[in-house]
Amino acid sequence: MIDVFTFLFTICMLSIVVNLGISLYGVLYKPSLIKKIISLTIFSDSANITAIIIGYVRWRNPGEIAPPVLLNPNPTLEDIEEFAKVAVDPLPQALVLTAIVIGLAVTLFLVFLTLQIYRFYGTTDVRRIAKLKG
Amino acid sequence: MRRLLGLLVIVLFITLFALVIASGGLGYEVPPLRVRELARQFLIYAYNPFNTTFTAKSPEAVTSIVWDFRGLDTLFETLVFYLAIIGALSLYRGVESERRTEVISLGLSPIVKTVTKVTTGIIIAVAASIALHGHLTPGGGFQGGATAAVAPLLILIVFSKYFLENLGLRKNVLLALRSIGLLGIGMTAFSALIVGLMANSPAYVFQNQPKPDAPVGLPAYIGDSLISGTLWFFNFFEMFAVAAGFTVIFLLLGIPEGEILKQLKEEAEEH
Amino acid sequence: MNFASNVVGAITPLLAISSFSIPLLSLFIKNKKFYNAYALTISAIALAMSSWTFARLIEGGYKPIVYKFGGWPPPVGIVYEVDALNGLLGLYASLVMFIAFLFSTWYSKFIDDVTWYYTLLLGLETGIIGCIYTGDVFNLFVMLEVLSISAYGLAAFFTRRPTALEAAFKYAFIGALVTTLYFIATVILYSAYGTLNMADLLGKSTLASSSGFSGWLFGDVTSASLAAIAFTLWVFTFKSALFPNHFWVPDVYSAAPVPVIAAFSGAVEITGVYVVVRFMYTLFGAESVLALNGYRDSILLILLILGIASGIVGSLMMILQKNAYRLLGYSTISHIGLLYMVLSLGMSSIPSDVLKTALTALVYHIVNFGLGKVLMISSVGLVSTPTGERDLDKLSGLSRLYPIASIGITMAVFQLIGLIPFGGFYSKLLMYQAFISSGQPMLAVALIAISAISSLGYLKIFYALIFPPLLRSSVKEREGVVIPIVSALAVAVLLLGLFSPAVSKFIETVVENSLMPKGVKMYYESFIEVLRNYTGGG
Amino acid sequence: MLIASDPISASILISLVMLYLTLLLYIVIRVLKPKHSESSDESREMYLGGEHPSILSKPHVLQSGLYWAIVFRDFKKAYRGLVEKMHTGRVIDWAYYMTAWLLILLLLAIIALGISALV
Repeated sequence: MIDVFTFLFTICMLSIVVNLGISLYGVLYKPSLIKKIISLTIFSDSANITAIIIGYVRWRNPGEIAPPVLLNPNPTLEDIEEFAKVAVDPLPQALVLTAIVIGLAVTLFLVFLTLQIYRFYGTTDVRRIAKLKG
Repeated sequence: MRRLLGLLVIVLFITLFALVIASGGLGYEVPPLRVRELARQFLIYAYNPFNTTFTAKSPEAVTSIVWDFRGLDTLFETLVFYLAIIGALSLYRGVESERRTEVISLGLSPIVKTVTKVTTGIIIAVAASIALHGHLTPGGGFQGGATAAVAPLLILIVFSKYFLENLGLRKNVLLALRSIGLLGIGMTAFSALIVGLMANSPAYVFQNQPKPDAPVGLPAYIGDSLISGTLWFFNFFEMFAVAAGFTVIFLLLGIPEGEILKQLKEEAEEH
Repeated sequence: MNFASNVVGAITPLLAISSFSIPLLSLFIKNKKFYNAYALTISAIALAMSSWTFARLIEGGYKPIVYKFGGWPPPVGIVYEVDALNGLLGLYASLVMFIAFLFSTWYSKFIDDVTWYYTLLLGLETGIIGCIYTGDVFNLFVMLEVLSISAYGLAAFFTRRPTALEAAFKYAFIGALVTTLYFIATVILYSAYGTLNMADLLGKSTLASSSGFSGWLFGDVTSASLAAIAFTLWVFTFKSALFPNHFWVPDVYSAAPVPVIAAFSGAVEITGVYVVVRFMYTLFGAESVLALNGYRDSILLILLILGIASGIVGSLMMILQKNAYRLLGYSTISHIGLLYMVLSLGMSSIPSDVLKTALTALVYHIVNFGLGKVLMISSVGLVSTPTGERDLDKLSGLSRLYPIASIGITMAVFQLIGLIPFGGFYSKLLMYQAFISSGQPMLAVALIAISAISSLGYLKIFYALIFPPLLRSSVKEREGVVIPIVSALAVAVLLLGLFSPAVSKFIETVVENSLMPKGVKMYYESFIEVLRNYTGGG
Repeated sequence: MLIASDPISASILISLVMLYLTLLLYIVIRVLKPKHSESSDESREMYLGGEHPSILSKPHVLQSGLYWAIVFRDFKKAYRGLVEKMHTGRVIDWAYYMTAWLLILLLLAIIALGISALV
């Protein structure tokens, strides 16, 4: 018998996974470049949420979970130990920070490329952007 | 047939992921009861006055990971952003934007303009506080820079692109500003090594605080205020680099489409 | 001594900084020659640093060098871990990039803006060397993005050619998707293993030993490894252009600047192959959790089949091509197929001495193929660049203007087909021996068939450029620095063959000290030694 | 196996064979090489085999005409599949082949996981 919390959390996880799948479909099989880029951002954001969620810590009682920021300017050794007990995992957050910037950079370049392609081809339909073949 | 294959891939992707979650691949308990051991190390040693040779001296664990424990990642993340902007600039090579000096009549109504004048200063102040307190509170150089870039974006929309250029924020100036910010980041990464070379002591690239085998480091405090060694400098330079980078992008996107198409047409006729 | 120990770690940040400073310099200096000299100097420094690293590696008896960034011990901070394999490949990649930069000094006459070009090319070199040296799976993701984004920018460099934009978009778009998938793979690895360090992952997945900083396991490592390796392989077979993921190569090759094509086939795709080798042999070797239920064996079997398919499709498509560089793109695909064929001989049924021969053949063929390909591309580039044409029919007989290009093309064709006494023959001979002694003569037949079909394609270049008389009067451009490049590479491919016993013996030592069980153990032990020194010293 | 037993003599032997083959190839090319490159009206009339007559004014066979037999006769089917189905230049078509490979990887992982769950 699982508790309500685990049940709800599993639903959250699964919906993220389904989101990943749907955006993968959009990325791979949608013909419009703009829609492809939108799907790509959804895909990378879902990936980022996956990363955040695995760094999360189970909520037990009020006050037992905190962001990974030490608020006490002059902590004692016990304060630091306590902080390490209640704070969530900071590493996935740092990884996601990196991944967000990278995703932003790549999307930015793709948008510029799409703009330029539209100027030359007059379309954003990938089925018609096919000069290179064979 | 092909549609079926596509659908099958998506379904299998979801199935595999769900199986991994179900069999405990993302942790025996999701979410886990305690953080992982490595995360505990980060949390304990991010700001630890009791172990001076194993700390980043920053109470913000995420910033200390981003710029100290895993600083190399962030340097190259900045490089990725930089190269994306260079790639975009390279796509716009040869597209010359018209320059206008008579710009008073352009833009939105005086009410919006007045409001923008007030808010621009506030935005810059907020951005600076986000960036320069990045080692103390959530935030950091990239977030601060992205916030600061909203100010030129507002000016661009409310006053016009030409007004922004007349303020001195031209492409070349912004690129120079950006390069200076990035070089600042690079120099900060090498600072402890340079100090170590001069003091003839072992040191590492990206070193912040002293380590057992490399006793050089940057001061964690200036006066009474905590700057966490290199972290403050990283955040400071990153803010400049990011804000300038975004503004360059806004300027490029602000060139009227008709102008670009005209130039492309002229070029095509020349060939 | 202090300076010397930081060389490994300083290479990539130095390249990044030199790339950062170009826009600032461009405000003051407009002269193309300055940028040629600047970029060439930087790449020469990188080459010197990577050769120095490799020399130190040999000096230390191939004991892997671990460089701790920021002085943090491995799972906490990022490390570069250079063992015999990535030391050699790092040296090789920086050599290829140096040649690309040297060729660019000649090529820059024909492009309008060198500043953005060199910025992106320096970024590409940073990405390649970072991917090869890194000892951290997440840092690999970041470096892969550095490599990719500069590659997209360079592919779209001729912004007024619609085909260049199209090729760059196709490449960039799927590239962005696959790198995100790799990000998911690293997240899965972290959530199960609780670490991102490669040696630590190796310790937990294979040797069942934990390190002090990252604790023990935090999830079901079997399912996590299965999913992570499935995503990773898809990503890096895309980067290395294995058969069903190969489509971007001919497109990008047909429109990118010539030195960039040389860098792509000499270094970028090889980086993809290197990462696959690193994952399949170091991180998840024959004794790891991945070997469960024959999963690793079946993956390797499929890689073998795809390798054969890649070789055949690549060489068949070569026959059809009209564009000289598109043809060379398909030839790269065919050679990558050969590399994957030997790479995948690590199934549990195959004895370890056969695997050693196969991996020796792999590394030997990487060097042979890369140098031969760079020689070919620089010779063809010398002929095609002054006219601006890439169509074989329009280049007809033009290499008669440039005798050195004719020599270069001939030598490169011999090297890539694999004729005695060129290096290409000896690496294919080693592959042949590995296939025969693995008990699969069909693979040897496939190798010969692929070589035979692809020779038809190479002869096409030969036939179009050298054989016919010069049709139209064309102005001859000064060869300049291309003469030393082509002659040095031609001598190099010849020497690789003439000294093949010595070379293959040397590469065998490298393979033994990196990918075979002894080398994998050394990889882990260096990591543990760093940890022990750290906790002992503090 | 000759090669395995004595590499030096094998190398010499194979080199000689290759030299011989090269010589043979050279002679064949020399014999087949057209003596002159003019074209006359008669030859244009003679050549009505489907190609455009303009190729006769060329002094030699263009590279695009090389391997005509292979591409258009012997491997016609294979090439039709490769060019018209696979290398069409459309990203959507690529995606199907690329995801087929992803499908294999995913399927293998699921099967391996399933077996370990059952055992």
